[in-house]
Amino acid sequence: MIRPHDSVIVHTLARVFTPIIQLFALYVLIHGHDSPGGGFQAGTLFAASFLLPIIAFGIQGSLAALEKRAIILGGVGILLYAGIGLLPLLLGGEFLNYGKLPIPGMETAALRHWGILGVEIGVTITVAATAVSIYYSLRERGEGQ
Amino acid sequence: MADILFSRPHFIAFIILFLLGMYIMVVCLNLVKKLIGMYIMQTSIILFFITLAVKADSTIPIIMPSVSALTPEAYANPLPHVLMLTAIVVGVSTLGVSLAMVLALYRQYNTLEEDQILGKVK
Amino acid sequence: MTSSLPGFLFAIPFFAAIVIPVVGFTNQKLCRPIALGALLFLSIVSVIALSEVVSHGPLSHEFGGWAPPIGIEWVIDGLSGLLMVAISVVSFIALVLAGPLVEKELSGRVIPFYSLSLLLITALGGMVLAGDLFNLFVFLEIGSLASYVLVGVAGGRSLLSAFRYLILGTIGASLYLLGVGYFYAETGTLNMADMALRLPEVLDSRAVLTGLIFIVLGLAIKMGLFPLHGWLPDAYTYAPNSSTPLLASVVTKVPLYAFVRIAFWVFGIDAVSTQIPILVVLGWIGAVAAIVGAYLAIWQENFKRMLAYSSVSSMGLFMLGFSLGTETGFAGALFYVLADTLMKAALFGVAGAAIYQCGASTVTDLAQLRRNMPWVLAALLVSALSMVGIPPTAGFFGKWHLVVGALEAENYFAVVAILVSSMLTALYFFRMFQRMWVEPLPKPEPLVLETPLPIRMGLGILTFGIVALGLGGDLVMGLFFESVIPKGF
Amino acid sequence: MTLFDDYLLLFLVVVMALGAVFVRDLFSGVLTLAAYSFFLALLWAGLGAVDVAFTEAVVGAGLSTLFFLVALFLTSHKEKVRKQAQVRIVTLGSLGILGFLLLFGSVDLPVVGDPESLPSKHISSHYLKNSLDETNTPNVVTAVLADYRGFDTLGETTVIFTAGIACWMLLRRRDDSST
Repeated sequence: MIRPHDSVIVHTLARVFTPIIQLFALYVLIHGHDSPGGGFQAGTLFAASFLLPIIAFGIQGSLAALEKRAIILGGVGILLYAGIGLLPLLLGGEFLNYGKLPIPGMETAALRHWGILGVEIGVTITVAATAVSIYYSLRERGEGQ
Repeated sequence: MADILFSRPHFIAFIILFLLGMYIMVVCLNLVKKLIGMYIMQTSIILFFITLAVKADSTIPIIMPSVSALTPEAYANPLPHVLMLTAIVVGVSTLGVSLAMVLALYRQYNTLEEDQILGKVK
Repeated sequence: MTSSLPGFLFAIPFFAAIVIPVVGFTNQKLCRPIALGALLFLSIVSVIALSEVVSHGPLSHEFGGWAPPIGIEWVIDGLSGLLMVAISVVSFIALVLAGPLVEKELSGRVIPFYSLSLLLITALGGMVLAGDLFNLFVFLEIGSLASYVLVGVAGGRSLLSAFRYLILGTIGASLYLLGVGYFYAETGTLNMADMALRLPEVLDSRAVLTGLIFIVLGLAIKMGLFPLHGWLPDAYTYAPNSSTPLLASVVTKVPLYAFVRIAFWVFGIDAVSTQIPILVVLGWIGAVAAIVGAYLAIWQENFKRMLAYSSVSSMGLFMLGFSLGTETGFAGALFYVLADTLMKAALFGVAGAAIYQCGASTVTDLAQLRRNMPWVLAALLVSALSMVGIPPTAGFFGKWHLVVGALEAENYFAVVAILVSSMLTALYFFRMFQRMWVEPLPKPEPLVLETPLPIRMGLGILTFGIVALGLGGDLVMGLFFESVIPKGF
Repeated sequence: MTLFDDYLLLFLVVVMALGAVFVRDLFSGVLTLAAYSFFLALLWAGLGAVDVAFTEAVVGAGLSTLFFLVALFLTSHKEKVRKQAQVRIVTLGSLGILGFLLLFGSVDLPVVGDPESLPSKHISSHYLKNSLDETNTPNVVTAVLADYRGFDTLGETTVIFTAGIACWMLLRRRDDSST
């Protein structure tokens, strides 16, 4: 049985750490091109920043609204990824060929650079949302016992 | 053969972890223990792949734009790293699904031991 | 345009699978039309792709626009095109058939059911078309995760068998991945075509031998080959009736295909039959599996369990046929794979319909079918005759070519194994019919109505397919010899 | 990274794995497993696989441990004590054969750290030489992950999504939102 913790220390730390983790996750995502990191790591960190208040304060308020929508958000992330892939296919290129994305005024390498960022964002959304969704699924009904 | 093996500590560790994980998965009757074994087995394969990527006297595969003459020998092989990123994520997904099954089983049979569940089924 | 066909073969079921949960939350009724529409579309595109391949040769799609050894490619040639058609058509029918069963068994979980089924089909298509060993692993995992859950969703006993399936399946996938690692260490590539060029140089390396053994072991677990079939009977018996037609018809065939692809295309017939004689070993295992599976099926009281053991036996027959080392044997095994896909879908569909309509799960209970369900009974009759191998059904044609192939290879042990397993199969199906007609019906007779239209339609198409495949067997065989069978026998 | 560090970390990793397996209390086992993951992450950072190390630290040691802990919180964390686990000869025999095969195959594997070995030369050198020009991305792992082998990554993201749907199907209440 998982109950929200009523210690002041836990609550304060959770409040302080949540934005810091999110900031770090954003850094990891955007700097995936130059340093270790990328979509998966950033997504997991984002998931951690959502799970921390959920564990500390329990599921209430805006977090409860997330509960059933999380998996949809996961679908949206993967649709972003696959959509970036599908666009070149429909334009006569290959699936996931970012070099053929229809953005004018950019050379292939730059297009690929931005394509990578786009799919990493998709991965981040999916990983974060799905991790939260799995957590919700795992603790579901356990509370009623 | 023996001296070849002792020059490869990573490989010996890989074999130990792989067999240990598989042994626990097959023999242990506690469902969560089985999953601990599964985790160890999956990570041991990552160890195998990562040692394939090592090059002596090399650095991490991040190439600074300032580098002029690029020698591939100076950087670790990135391909196994990529494959193992995938394998880690696949591993955690499998773990999530299997824990969901364990929880569902626990709700119905109130135990984590495979033999007790089998006893309650019949 | 044609070279982008593989890309569409991926995109169609994939997008449908993702869209279903997103759309399903607003309107749950849309799930089934989206799923069926996507599968119908997929079937049409895969038929177009197959005809394109037959007339113009193999197609390759380079994902990301990177040429093969650098990037990932998907290849449609005769064999993968054919399998893709079989998977998409049979899974379409299986989902049509599953409709009323899902409503009854899994109400409230309709959205994830259709989404997971489509993810499973995407993954199966990916495994068939992938021209890259690691890409194949990724799709193997997607498909496995989806099928574990489709087995376990009924709860209770099915959950436990799904958990065991998961444990064994993960061992299988890990062994496969390890084998890929050994190949990569020896050749430096993951692309199948590239690897086929580089393997002959290192064929005597012990690492390649080990890698091949691991890959075969891993895939054998996934396909339920005899000594490693432990997960299969329980999984098929207790899985919900909505998912068994899909699971039993295609899920084990695709790892078999992956094995055939690696053995005959990446290694080459010469390598696997003489230099690393793994085909000889697998031939023996297949023969034993065919006989033992059929023998065990005789003793099963539960209808689905009997069919599960019959799947074990069929898998042995396929393995035996592929490892004969003759063109006819290969073609016969492949034909029997296609026939078995249809037959297993039909038989598990019948089992599902029987449980759905009158709760008949044992062989004896099936007697109730003869009261008011002529359609289901006809489907059962035809597919059972095909399993036994009575002309003019597809099963007869497949077994006939298997025997001819074995005779060509002068492998008389294989001939005996095929005949014995067929006789055992005849034994359990005729025993079933005898029970069905001899046992008195329970009185007062329960009111049993004919099954809903989607089930009847699905079973009808499958039955028609079994007979048509048998009658048109020569045509299909001609296609095989022309553009499917690997060169070099 | 000296060889000594490698030996030390490998030793610690194996000890942690043994500890995670043989501890009776499942909580302790799972926490030991998290430590095992962290040592693995250190090992991989030492071997030059920084991205894998990062992922192992957040996904392996973080997310997996969290899932394990949630599951244990909601179930029981005591493993039933048995006098003697039943070990069949077949199991031990097949594991022995497997171990023998691994050793047997390892002899012909390329030497660890050999820059001339095939996996280090054939296609991977193309990535190292060209990724900066072709994709503007200094981190070669990111370039390979999201572009050269981007399709694998799409598959991998799909694996996670599949797991999410799967858990939902297995555990959520049946009334979902059939609005």
